[in-house]
Amino acid sequence: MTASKNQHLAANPYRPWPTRITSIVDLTENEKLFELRIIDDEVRDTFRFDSGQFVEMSIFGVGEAPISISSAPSKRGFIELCVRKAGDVTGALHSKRCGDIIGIRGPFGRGFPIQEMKGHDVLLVAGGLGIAPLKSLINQIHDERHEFGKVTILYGARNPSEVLFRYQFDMWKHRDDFELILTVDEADDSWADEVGVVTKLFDKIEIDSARTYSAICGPPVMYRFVIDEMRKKGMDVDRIFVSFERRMKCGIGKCGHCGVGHQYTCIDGPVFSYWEAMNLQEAI
Amino acid sequence: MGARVVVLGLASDFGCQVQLTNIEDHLLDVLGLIDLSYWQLASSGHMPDEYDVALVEGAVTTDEHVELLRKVRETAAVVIAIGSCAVTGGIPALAGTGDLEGRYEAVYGEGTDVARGRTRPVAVTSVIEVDYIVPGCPIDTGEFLKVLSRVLGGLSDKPSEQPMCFACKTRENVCFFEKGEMCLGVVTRSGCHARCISLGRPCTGCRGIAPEANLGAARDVFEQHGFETARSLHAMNLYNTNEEVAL
Amino acid sequence: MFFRVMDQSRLPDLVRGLAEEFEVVGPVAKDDRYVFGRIEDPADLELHYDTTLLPPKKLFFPPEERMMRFRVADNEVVDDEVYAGPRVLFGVHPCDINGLLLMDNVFMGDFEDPYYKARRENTVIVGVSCTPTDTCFCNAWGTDEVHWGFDIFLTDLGDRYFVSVRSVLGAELLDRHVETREIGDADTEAFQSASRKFKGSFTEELDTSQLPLLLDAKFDSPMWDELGDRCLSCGACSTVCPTCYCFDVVDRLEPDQKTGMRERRWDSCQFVEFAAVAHGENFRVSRASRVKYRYYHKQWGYLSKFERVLCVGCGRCERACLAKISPREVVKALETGGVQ
Amino acid sequence: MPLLTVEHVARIEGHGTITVDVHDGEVRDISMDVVEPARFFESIVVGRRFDEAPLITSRICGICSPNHALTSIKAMEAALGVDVSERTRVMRKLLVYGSYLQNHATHLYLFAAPDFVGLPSVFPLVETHPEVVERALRIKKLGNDLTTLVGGRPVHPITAVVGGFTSEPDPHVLEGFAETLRELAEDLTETVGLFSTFEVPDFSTSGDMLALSSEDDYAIYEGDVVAVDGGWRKPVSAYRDFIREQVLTHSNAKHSMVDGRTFMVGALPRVNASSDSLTQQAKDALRNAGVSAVSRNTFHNNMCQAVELVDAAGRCAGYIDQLLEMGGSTAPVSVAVRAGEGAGATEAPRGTLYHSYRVDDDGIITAGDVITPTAQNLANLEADMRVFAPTVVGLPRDEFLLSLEQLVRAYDPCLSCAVH
Ligand SMILES: Cc1cc2nc3c(=O)[nH]c(=O)nc-3n(C[C@H](O)[C@H](O)[C@H](O)COP(=O)(O)OP(=O)(O)OC[C@H]3O[C@@H](n4cnc5c(N)ncnc54)[C@H](O)[C@@H]3O)c2cc1C
Ligand code: SF4
Ligand code: SF4
Ligand code: SF4
Repeated sequence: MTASKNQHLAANPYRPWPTRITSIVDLTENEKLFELRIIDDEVRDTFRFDSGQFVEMSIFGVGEAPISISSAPSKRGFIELCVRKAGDVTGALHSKRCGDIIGIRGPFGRGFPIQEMKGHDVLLVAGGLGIAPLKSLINQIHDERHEFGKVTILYGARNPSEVLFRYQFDMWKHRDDFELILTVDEADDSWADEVGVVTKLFDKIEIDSARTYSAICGPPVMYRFVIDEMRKKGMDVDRIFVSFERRMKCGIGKCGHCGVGHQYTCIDGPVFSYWEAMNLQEAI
Repeated sequence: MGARVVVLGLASDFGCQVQLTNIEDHLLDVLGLIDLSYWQLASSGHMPDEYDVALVEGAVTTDEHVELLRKVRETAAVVIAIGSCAVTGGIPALAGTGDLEGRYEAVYGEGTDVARGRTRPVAVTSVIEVDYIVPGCPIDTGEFLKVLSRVLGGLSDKPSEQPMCFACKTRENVCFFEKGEMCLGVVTRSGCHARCISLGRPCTGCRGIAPEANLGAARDVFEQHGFETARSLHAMNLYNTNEEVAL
Repeated sequence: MFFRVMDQSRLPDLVRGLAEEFEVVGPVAKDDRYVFGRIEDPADLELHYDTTLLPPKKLFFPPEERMMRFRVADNEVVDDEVYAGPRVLFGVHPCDINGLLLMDNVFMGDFEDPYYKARRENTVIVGVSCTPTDTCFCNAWGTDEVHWGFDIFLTDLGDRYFVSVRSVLGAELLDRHVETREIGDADTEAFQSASRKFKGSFTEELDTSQLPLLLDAKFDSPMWDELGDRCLSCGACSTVCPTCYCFDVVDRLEPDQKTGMRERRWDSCQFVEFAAVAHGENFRVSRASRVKYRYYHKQWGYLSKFERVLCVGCGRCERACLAKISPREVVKALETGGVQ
Repeated sequence: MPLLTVEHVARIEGHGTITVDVHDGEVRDISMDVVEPARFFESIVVGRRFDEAPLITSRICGICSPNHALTSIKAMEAALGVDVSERTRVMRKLLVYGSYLQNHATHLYLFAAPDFVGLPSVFPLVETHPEVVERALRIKKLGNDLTTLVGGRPVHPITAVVGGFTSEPDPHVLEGFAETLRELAEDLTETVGLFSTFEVPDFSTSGDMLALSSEDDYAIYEGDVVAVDGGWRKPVSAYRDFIREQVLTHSNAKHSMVDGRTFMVGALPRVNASSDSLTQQAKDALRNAGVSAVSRNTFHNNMCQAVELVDAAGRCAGYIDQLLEMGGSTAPVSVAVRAGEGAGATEAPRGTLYHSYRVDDDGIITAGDVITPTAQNLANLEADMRVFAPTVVGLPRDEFLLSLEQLVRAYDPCLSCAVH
């Protein structure tokens, strides 16, 4: 149980810990990557998480927003959040500067089943901001590359200016231990990669469905189509993993907002296997 | 220096402006945060050409009001409508139902020309777009402070969208319908802590119809409790003539 | 558990005695209904009440509550102490005690809620037996009986109470403040016959078999649209429910904008913004989907975790709902396939 | 031709403009135009239910809303033949005094005082005289608290309805409030002290003075109307006979006359009419301030308001003691709806306020009439300006206009009331 790993949550799990912003990278017009360092030494040193988990990012006077951790669990001492400006809290975060103090509490939720995935091929499909939680997984796989078989990453964005982490992906494109395909709905002159929705990329990849685990994260409309493609390739429903976004106020299974079917996204998810998701009403 | 704020009153009873002065405990704090540039009620001086935030009270009843509002909208970065008159038209808008000319004669007698340039009274929100609303007749000072703090912090307006019963229940009131009286809480925008109801008076709808109210279902509730639709509409019209309220 | 017998004429002694050590809260009259309120004088206590307007949850999880005070400049918590004085909650019906046990699962399970927990641990519960009214249906869920979750429970035997003592503290308090005697066979018999009478006085037996299954099977039934058309989206049902625990969290700044507090307040799944997320997405826009979700969560979501239904059959929502939407109607509609 | 105007006179409630026509140092004409737009209250109440009248007409004025609500309630009770309990009457008097404390404090400190210290508003005093501003806020809050205690909120009382009150304050809180009133008595006396240091012009109004008056109390909630000069006493129900209203072309507010004369209502006329009934502390305060109880100087209206504050504190504490002892109920008495007609009056902070209504068999209002204090005062105010302006016309333009504004503010006019 993650909760017991993180002692600092025992006293008051609603209490955000002061956290310093140590770096801010503008990714696109509306998205920034924040690198954070929890100020309290003890809390920082005991902070452990799995890819796919999230934190509640807190700005007092404005509120909280659940945000997936983008950095890999192996990166110690710092965590990264990739945040789109979507409203009050995320807007307030965007107006912060390096050195400013915000709050975080967490990590919360159930992440990707990394132990299960080890020893298998991995297919990761991201749409838009969905790359944020997958980024953590990608980085973890990168750090422990030898533990995994073939790794395929499909990533679609609306247009070239909305492609996140491009600098990193551009570097990876030349590596032969990752198959990375980028696509945009609408290309411009600068775009040399694929054009079209992410599902179209399935024609271009080979997967051995019997030994592949996959993870999907993106806007709600994307899931059904991507899963259809995966099913066509013969993948099992319990080896496909999806990550959900629901409204949350607590992150710890109390406030009730994130109900999806008979489960709560915050404690039962946000990562669910497709088999689980199929059994959740109104999930996909 | 804080945001430059002007306070403007159109056709109203000044009750909401009075409520602004009723923040006694915090008045000095608030004044420390803003640069109060114009407020006829409290200070001599002229309306400046530039300002950041305009608080507008009152309904729009004359051509000058309309003109003033257009100018305010062009000048101010933030416009806050305060009080029912500005938000829904409130009581002044009652005069807009029926024969306005007739009302004029009823009050002043025939053939006099006193109120120049008058128009059918409407809410500020139907003349210009506003950024924040503080509904209520009068506004609640606590709610005003909350909105002001959102304005100063650059946060979005988040007025309640729901009817009153939820808040009413948290105050443990016995529902007026149980006592055979009509209450407009079922359709009225909450946010006032169901103050009237908790003091023994049914809700009269001063905060306007809740955007999420289910008017069709409310009509059935009224009828089941013996209140004909005409009667409930009449009651709902007290503060809401400005919107086309259909039950 | 052990048992004692107490004459009803002794009740004021007990209340007064408890009031020496604790704040005593119990059912008091409000208009022609009842609320849990402060007991200053044993005479204020109305033990023959039907149901209170709000359930006891308000005492553990208040409608609005400060979670912490903060300072804006450095985003620092200044104070997150929970202030919970010792208190006796006197005269709670079995349904409401069961309601608290269901809330405990949520607030005192993983990630303990310090606010709820502090109040819960500082409150002594004295239960009292009741008489079912025509809106009660606790018999449908077995929440008409209560076996734990109280310190003392008083079963009304007319001239005396059959006293069940569950906790050490309960035993000590009883011992300290009131004269009781050992139970005799006549008392036990009277107790059993009171229980039988109680069980026999429910107006209806609800068929609740296969509820979770039916909820899934009839997920797309038009019955939900009919209920949705009637629902006022007022949230009264969740407010008065002893087992609804959803909340919203908001930050409030002091007028000087330098400090403030983070508060939580009761929320309701019947509100449209309840499931709205960024970029205009909303997972439950229609009223029908929201009414459905309330029952889906209560009768299946919660059950899937805690093996109990999240309803104790107190009938409060049925009384509070001006559209007369009620679990009984929903259960019947699920069983028979249509709304009346 | 130098036509001088002060548009939207500041620090009064409502929008009004002073226009003076000065030729060769001579004042030719002068008028106070009320540009506050009409909201047609007398017309919009028609067709509404009898119990909605207090709620609607309370919205005539957010400053003295308790008075509008109560006056409307009294008129409606007269129309429907409703008698209320003694307890209700005492509670209502407290509500009127809530309005006095709020209004007099606001007018004296926020509106009038800046004139005497040469400031545009009270806000600069925050820096220079914080103790004065704090005192002002304390008194105002006292009024707000009293109005809230009895009426449910500071503006537009909730609990006062035809027949009684829908809710009563907790006795413990009432008791505590009486305590607070006694503690703050000092503030009120100091207010009189402060205003007695301000010099006012030597001036005498030409109009009559009208106020309610009753045998056994300083009349603010009930009584007959007396004319101080006219020497008569008439029942409120006859108000439409003795007050003549006329419609003007330059102003949205009507003017009023009695016996063919202009007249004044407000604190000064009240003190003139009922000085014997003031509490001892108030009588002392009046004497110490050097104002005669038969002053005709309009500018003394402010001082009389301050004296009324002193009076209010003692009187309200007494009313609260009475409430705590007396028993009885304020729960609204049941109203048998019937056709009828009735009038009511109370003394609002700015003077006598009249409402009257006619209702039909179903309790639907068929006619309504409201005459507010400011509407009664306007003719007298213009008459005063005509006399006063020539005495100050020699001053520099700004000072001249400020003097006129000062005269206007002495009346503490409420223009949205005046027009309604
Ligand atoms: C598990 C999880 C992981 C997420 N990860 C990321 C991430 O890595 N990067 C990122 O940019 N965003 C992420 N989000 C989305 C992010 O939480 C929302 O964009 C954010 O809460 C909006 O808050 P706000 O205050 O800025 O907007 P608000 O001003 O509150 O509202 C803007 C919109 O967001 C909706 N909203 C409000 N609160 C929430 C909430 N708690 N959850 C969802 N929607 C809400 C409102 O209904 C409104 O439509 C994640 C959400 C979840 C549930
Ligand atoms: S109808 Fe009125 S009294 Fe009844 S619950 Fe709703 S707000 Fe309360
Ligand atoms: S079910 Fe009834 S109580 Fe609940 S929100 Fe709908 S109308 Fe209100
Ligand atoms: S759902 Fe209704 S009956 Fe069940 S516990 Fe809640 S309020 Fe009581």
